[in-house]
Amino acid sequence: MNHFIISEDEINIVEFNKQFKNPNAGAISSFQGIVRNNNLGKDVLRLEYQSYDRLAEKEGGNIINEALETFDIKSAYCTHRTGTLEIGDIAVVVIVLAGHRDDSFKACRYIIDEVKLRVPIWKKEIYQNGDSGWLKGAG
Amino acid sequence: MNHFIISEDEINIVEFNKQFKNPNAGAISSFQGIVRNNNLGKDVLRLEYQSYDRLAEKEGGNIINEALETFDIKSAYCTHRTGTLEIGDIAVVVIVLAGHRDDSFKACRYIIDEVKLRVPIWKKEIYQNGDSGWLKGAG
Amino acid sequence: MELINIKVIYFAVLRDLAKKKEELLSVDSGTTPQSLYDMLQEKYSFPDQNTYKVAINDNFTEWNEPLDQQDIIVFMPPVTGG
Amino acid sequence: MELINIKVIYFAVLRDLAKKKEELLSVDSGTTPQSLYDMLQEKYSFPDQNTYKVAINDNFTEWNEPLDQQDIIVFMPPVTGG
Repeated sequence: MNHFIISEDEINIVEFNKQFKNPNAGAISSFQGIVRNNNLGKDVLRLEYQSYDRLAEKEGGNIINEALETFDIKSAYCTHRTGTLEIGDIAVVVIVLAGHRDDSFKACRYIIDEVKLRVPIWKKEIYQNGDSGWLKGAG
Repeated sequence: MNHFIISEDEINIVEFNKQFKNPNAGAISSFQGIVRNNNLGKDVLRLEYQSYDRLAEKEGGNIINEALETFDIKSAYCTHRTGTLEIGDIAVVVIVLAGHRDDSFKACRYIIDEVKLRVPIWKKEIYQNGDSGWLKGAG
Repeated sequence: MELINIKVIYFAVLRDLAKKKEELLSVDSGTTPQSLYDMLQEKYSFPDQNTYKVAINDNFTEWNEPLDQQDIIVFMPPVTGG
Repeated sequence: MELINIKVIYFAVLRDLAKKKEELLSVDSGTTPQSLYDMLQEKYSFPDQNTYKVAINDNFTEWNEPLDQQDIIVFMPPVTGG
């Protein structure tokens, strides 16, 4: 099982959670990135995500493996949506199982930070006023 | 609505998540504390939590309010179980909604750390070998 | 000396040692949580309370706070929730 | 000079400007991602690529790496996922 997945399908946080059970895990940290109705002062209608799927899953998998090597965790998973997303939709979810909370928090934060920096996914915002544009990114 | 709740009922993470929707929130951080099958080298069969309910909900509410004052977040919630819990059961869940991820992570961590330090709840471990005992705590 | 009626509620190890959830007591009006604990420690072999906290009527309080009529007292071992 | 056949896949702003998802090109065998991008920039009015990354055959690579026959090239604007 690849622990980093690009998917066009809606992320069902319930089903996503159910997959991950481990009787050794005392701590589960998770993060959800949600489509907001505003960004940089503009009213957002919806988003469109494009992904370079093959390299995205490879680089995402690298990030998961780095987290497993760096932190004392049992397992980690990340799924990122592509396609058209509406306000309130989950764009990305990270879940980390660990024995204790400190490493679960640190690994979860590491994964989402690195995903946003390194994984080739791009976001276009479609605004209420009809405009749209690809975000510029940190570069 | 009190945002810190003591409950004898099983925590349904799905229903818990559903309650919290906010079109301004782009980031949701959550933490679940799960009953592990081991602690300090002993095989744990189940746990029993006791709570001084009234003071626990008051102090838990203080912690939520501190998080709301300290971090740039939209809302925060915490529920803690009491009674008998089996391996894999959720003992405590924290969920924080924020505009951006940095404050959602920091507030989530703050809440679980303070709950574990300050809220009058006590945990008894019942071991596979028939022994049991109240944990000593950090004090 | 005047007597006051108070209630003590027990949790965790204290409940196990006292073998009850709570009890009503009549104590001297000058009683503090500290002197009350000392008395109960002797009665039930409670542990030392160096690391304990105490509440009166659902508020954290000091160990030398004088108790009043009808007060509800709770002694709290270090918490272990989460 | 020998010609090689390559494929370029476009994403995000580059896809919008090129008005296509991908295309097959025949280029000189000495072509690098840099010289290819310069050519495409002129053709499609692409932005400067100072902050861009480039991949050949699904691996991040350098801008001066010579291209080979059948290579698949992807130019990547700064990523904005999450």
